[in-house]
Amino acid sequence: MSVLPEERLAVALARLILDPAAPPARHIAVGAASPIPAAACWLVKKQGHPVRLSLLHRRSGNPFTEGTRELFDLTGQGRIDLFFLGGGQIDGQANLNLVGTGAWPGTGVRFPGSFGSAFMYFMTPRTILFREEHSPRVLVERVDNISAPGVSEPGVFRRGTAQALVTGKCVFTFDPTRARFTLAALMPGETVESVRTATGFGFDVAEGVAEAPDPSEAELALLRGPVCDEMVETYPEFCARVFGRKLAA
Amino acid sequence: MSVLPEERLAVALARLILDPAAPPARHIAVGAASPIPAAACWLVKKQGHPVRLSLLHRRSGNPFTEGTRELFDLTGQGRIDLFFLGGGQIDGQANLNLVGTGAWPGTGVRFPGSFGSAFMYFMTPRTILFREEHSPRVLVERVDNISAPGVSEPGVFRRGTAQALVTGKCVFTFDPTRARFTLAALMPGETVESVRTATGFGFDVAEGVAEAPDPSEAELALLRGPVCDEMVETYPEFCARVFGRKLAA
Amino acid sequence: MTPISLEAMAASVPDGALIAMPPDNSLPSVALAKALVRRGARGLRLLGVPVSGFATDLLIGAGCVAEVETSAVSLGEAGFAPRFTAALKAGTITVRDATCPAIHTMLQAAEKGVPFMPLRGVIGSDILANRPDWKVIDNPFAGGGDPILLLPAKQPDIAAFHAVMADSEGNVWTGRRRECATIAHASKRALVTVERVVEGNFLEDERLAPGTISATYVEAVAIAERGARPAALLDEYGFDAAYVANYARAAKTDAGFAAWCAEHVFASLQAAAE
Amino acid sequence: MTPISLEAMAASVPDGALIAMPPDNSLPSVALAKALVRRGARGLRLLGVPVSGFATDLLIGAGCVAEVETSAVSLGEAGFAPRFTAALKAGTITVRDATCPAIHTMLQAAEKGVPFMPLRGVIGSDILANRPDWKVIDNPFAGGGDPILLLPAKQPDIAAFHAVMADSEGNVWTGRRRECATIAHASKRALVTVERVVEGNFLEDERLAPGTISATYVEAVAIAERGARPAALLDEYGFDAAYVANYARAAKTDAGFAAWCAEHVFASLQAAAE
Repeated sequence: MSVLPEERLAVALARLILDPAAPPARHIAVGAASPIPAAACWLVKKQGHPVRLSLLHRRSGNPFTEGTRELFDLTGQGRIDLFFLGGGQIDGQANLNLVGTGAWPGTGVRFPGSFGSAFMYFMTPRTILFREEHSPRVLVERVDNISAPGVSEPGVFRRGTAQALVTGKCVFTFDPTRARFTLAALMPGETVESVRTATGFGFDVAEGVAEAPDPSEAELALLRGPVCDEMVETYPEFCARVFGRKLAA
Repeated sequence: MSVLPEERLAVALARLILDPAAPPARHIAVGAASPIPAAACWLVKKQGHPVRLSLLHRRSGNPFTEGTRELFDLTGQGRIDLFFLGGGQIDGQANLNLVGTGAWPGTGVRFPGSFGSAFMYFMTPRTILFREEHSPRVLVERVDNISAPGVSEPGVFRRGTAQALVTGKCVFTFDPTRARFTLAALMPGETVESVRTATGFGFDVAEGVAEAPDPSEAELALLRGPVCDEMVETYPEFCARVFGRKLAA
Repeated sequence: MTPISLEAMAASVPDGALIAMPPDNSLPSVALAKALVRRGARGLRLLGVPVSGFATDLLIGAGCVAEVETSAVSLGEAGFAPRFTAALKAGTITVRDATCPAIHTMLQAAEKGVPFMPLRGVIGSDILANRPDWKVIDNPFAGGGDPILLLPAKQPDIAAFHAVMADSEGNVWTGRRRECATIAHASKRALVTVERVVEGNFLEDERLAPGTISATYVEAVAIAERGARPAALLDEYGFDAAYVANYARAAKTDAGFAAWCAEHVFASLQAAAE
Repeated sequence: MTPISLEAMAASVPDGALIAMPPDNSLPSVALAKALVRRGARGLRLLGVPVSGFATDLLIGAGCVAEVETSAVSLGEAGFAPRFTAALKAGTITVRDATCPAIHTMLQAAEKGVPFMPLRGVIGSDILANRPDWKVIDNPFAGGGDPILLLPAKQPDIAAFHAVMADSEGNVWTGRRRECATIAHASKRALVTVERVVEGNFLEDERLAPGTISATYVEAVAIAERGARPAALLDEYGFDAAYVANYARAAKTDAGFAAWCAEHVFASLQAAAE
């Protein structure tokens, strides 16, 4: 059975969510326009793990009744265990740039903006960074502008930072004490060297780094069935493209 | 036609609300257990003045949808122009004690507590103090405990303070720059001397102080008719006692 | 969502817990307060949001309470709260006086996960003089000479209130009494009694969602019909003034209070056990 | 309450006003934005609560905007906001970047009438480095060495959003989108477009009250059917992705944007006038 890259990424994310070495993920929030992280979360839930999902921008069943403020309050209270962030640029210290390249506020290429990243990255015990494009343009030595810093000075209140960075080419884990990524697993067809060429920042390589295990039959069956069922209303285009599912008219 | 003291007090309060020398009262909030101030506000409204009334604890038509917090937020925003406060003790500098006599927190006679007075008294441009009982026990030289101060040090943010103090015996106006009350009008049967005897604090006497004018026929007709109509659900006992009105079962 | 029994809910409240409770005009769970009296809770610290009423007086009278933080304790039209007043006089409880918006503010700070929030007013009040945990700073946004009060965040151990209904997902509907939502958000655990449990998911219904508190915040639900009584419950039932007046008369004395409890707190359990 | 016309509402917005607007997932009044384009508004300062979408891009493209304060400007699935991006490049607008909870916090400070409120996080971000109006202090409740951000209160001149309905008293119903209530509370004036006006008083109805914004905060109501379009309106109508995608394609160029406006902003008025 052929496995699509999106499915492989969703499975890689799901395995990181379930990493037993990380603090528990009882409540995960997923932002808008994040179908692959959303699929990963639904996969974890459909595997039977007790997890609460707050899917922002879901039209029906939006979990909030205080408007968009509630996500941030909920996170401030310490009730959100895991969040996903991306970035127009991500650097080797896990700094995120969602603002733009060039001088502030993005006089080169302007990205949409920082959203809640400058808060969520501090206040969530675990953040999984996710960016499909893996290129020296995105993964840079040093971001032009910091929307949200990967590490903070001692004394600055911070509950967590990046657990890992997942791209179309690999999985990096992040060590905040050293402010440095480690290449932990490769996507099919990639090598340490191909990743190094595509990455603007320096990183360590885990001992015995290898290809991430393929998604299992069970994982794929869940993704293509019950996970897709849950996602098709919110992400019709994604479900059509990846799972070949059409939303009933 | 005989006029009940409660009617006289409501009319006195209504006239203070309409005092053209005071800042405009476009939005008035009235607390729980305040039937006479509530009657005064309804009288002003039924006289055709454009005023918005927020009657706390009114069961139907409670104006708030953020719970009890909204009154204080509304006041913080500067949207409440006038509020009523009382006190177990009120002193000559318009300090209010709603906590109790004796040592903190009221080891002599304990009153219910300060409610929102320590905020409302500062943040409302006008406060009308109201206490039916006029005795040296209530109107004291110096309150035992200050729930809310009548005047503040320069620099302390404050939008207003007491406009007047209305009791069963008289109307005092308050001058915050001198932190002193002036006897402005007498209830029937009272004299400057009878007020002085009943008052624990020193006060000035307005030139030509006299009895407050009787309620007019029009004022009484409004009180006993449309004002009572509005109040009977919230204050059934008061309306029965003062206006002889019974709530339909 | 499976409701638990009222007695199980009361049993889950440890002695010494800091419990936030709305007053008589804002959906108190009098049913849970009575169950706490029955279980013989001790050392509770009660937070009135922002004032305290019938349930607080009852818990104090039954000896369940070590401390009350509130902006007032009152039975409304029925007058002063007799057991509160007696306990304060006897020195058997500690009273920490506040002012209404300060309590809302301390809970909102906890709701937002910030260590403090400012509030205007209060300066010059003896409330402030008796609150060493409150601080006045010079407003950093003014040019200087603008003192302003900062209040610390307060996170209750338990939020306790009575909702109209719960749904299959454990969401509860409190309608416009949204201070209950703030209490739930700010507290570690929310314990909610309800009139009834209904099928479905309030969050999927645009008409019900605005008055709903998400199950995220709700640890347990127990069914307690007329569980706010004598307090009113929105348009479900009104305030029972006669019940409170009767209590106020009885609770003037220790003996009268004990007799009232025997009839109104313990008898119902006895009846259920028989 | 007598509704005013959409054009009269737009006329009441002075050039240079600071207007708070919710984004595409939270009841924007796209109808009012189009009316502001028609009236030729200039120098507007837009506040995205907490981000900005279609209406902001439209107003920028039409030259109505001097400044945008927001946490992001995006057309969602349809990609980057083309007129925002072009104006930023051309230097015709000032952009003040924030982060979502900071905007909520600045409005909540105005809602409570306090000069500032704290927020965790943000320290070390270049957002902070570019906000001289934001301040970091040492948390007075910690023992020292706990820096925390303070944000100033922000009071918009105008809150603009689209509600489902208004009632006879001028109350408006926005359901669960309660950030609209915060915007209304924080702003000097709220201008609200609605699908319809219905008889009665929502505040008297316990089912409607929780999603209602009181007329106290609402200066004017105008009827604008499908006034949020292309944004969704709760369960009334869905997001019109094709409309936004079409806009995003057209607005890539000045000429394309002008043609789009001629058809979608000005034609309706012309049709009405004929």
